[in-house]
Amino acid sequence: MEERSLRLITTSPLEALARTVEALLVVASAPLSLDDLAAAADDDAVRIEAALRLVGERYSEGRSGIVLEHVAGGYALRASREAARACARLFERPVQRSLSQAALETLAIVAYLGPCTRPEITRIRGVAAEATVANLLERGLIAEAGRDDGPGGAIRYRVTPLFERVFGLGSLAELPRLDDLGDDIEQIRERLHVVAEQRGA
Amino acid sequence: MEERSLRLITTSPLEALARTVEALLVVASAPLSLDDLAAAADDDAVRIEAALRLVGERYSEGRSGIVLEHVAGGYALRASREAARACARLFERPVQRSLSQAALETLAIVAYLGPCTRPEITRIRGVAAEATVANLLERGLIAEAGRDDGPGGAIRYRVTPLFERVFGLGSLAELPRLDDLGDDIEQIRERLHVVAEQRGA
Amino acid sequence: MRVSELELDLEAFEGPLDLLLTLVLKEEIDLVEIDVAGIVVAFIESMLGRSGAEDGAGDCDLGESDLEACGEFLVLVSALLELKARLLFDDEAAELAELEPEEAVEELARRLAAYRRMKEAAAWLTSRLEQEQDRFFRLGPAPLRPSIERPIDPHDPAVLAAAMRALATPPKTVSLAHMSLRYPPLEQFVGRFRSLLAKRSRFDFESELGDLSRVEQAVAFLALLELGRLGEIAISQAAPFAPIRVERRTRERSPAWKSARSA
Repeated sequence: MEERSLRLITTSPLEALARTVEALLVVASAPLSLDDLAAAADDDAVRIEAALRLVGERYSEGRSGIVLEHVAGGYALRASREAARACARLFERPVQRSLSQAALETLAIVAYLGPCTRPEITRIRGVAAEATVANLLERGLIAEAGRDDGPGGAIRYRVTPLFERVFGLGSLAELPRLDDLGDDIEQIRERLHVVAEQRGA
Repeated sequence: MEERSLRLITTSPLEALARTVEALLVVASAPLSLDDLAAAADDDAVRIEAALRLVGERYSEGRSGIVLEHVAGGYALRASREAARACARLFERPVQRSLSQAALETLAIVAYLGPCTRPEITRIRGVAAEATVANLLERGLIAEAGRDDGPGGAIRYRVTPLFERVFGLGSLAELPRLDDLGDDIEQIRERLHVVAEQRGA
Repeated sequence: MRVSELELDLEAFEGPLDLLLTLVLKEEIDLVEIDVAGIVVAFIESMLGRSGAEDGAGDCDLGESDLEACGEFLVLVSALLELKARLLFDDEAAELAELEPEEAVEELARRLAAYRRMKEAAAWLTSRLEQEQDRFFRLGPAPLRPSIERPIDPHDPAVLAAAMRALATPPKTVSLAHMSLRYPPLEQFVGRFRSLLAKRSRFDFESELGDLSRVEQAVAFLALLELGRLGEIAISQAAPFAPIRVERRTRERSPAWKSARSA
């Protein structure tokens, strides 16, 4: 029960250090090494290790829903195994099974115009495309397809087989026709750019 | 030391629920609402609230490096203020001080009037809003919320849960009432009227 | 001194400040032609002149009444500047032009109020941000979170086609983006179209584009809008994507306001 008595001495510097380590771990989005923790807490590694032992006792399976884990890259907090099912429900919950307007427009551009870069998507939609492209990549609806004009060019994106499944398409040739917008893809592309510039500021 | 005795009764259902809530909060990427928590924990909201009170006692300023906060319409864990200096050495602040006056005014407009379009923002501020909106999008403080009047219209924007979180707002209702702002407005109006009347309309 | 009686001698207007404001609000004088900096200079000169006359010295200590005058002047001149900035937006000018002077005053006051409130809200956000500087939280996903697989509902491919058509639809109103434009000068095209219209009463916009780059085309289009705003041309289009017809409009532009007093 050593850690219990330590908890009572709230003025103990080690206890304060343990709280600092907890705080650092809850903010981190990747495991933190001993060096990271020592540098941030402005304390030496030996004391950090002692503080980590305190934290590890407090945040352990069965005692807490938050568990300290020592992994390859260092230390990180995770959910307890006891709560695994609840966590699975949290993430499996269909947050958004449908696609946002931003996602649909971006997908349409990539599907119809063929592999294109983020700057081009940005230009046509008139709004920064980082978040939308990242989201579609994460959901597996688009994938990287080389770079524009050799090395150093912007990454190009294409739609994936998952995209075809979601939209019930045997192939991209089955996309609804856009004859009203132009004779071929290049003409449509040109027109989108013109309209985008009109939309301007 | 009530919380200590509770910790020892590890079989207490409420205590187990509190651990589940802790686990959910430590893996979540955004604040979780009471409903989110109830759905994931597969329990009812009243018991979740009771469990949250337990968690809140345990994770509070001065007691722990991890603090439970009610923010952006939900619950989330953050680092204790006491550990802010250590955190600042390792992590970037969620939003650096560097938000420009233009960015803050645009945020205010979107927070109060959103979802609203870039032309609407431009209209109120009297200055082109393109760069500012792009910057706020990139920082994740605003997000797209469809297009005005359906397809072809201007993109609409709303503030994000991150905005509420960065500004420490439980909800947008915590923003000051617009009626309470700008008390010199009547003065301007009166003067304009006086000027117009002096020369006869 | 009374600010409203401040005598102005500007290029486009001569007379007291309150008359200028009235005329501006009644849309009888184009604010775009008014040199607001000139008004400020006139005010400062008059203040300096007064303080010099009163105590015989060149220093300019402000008395209480002068301070009040300064305050009033600031309110009025900022209202003017605000209005002028807003008039650069075509649609707003059109809206204001339809209003009665009393309504215009009310509209201006309303807009100023809306902006003022947002400024205050921004100030509130600033102080809030200041207070919250020591609240740190995780921005990315949790390091050891369960891997996720988010299912997506089936979608009709028709929505993709609809999205493309919407993106190919020109916007309804085009804002005059010349404020932040870094392209070939608008004046170049304004001049070109003016000389064209001196020879012909109408032309099709497309036929004048020739081999211009897209950016130049956009600027040419803005020049067209500028001429439209100035009332020199009428622009028409039979249908979306039909040729844009440009016609010379004969209109007696009111001569620059020189003798306001006699009016």
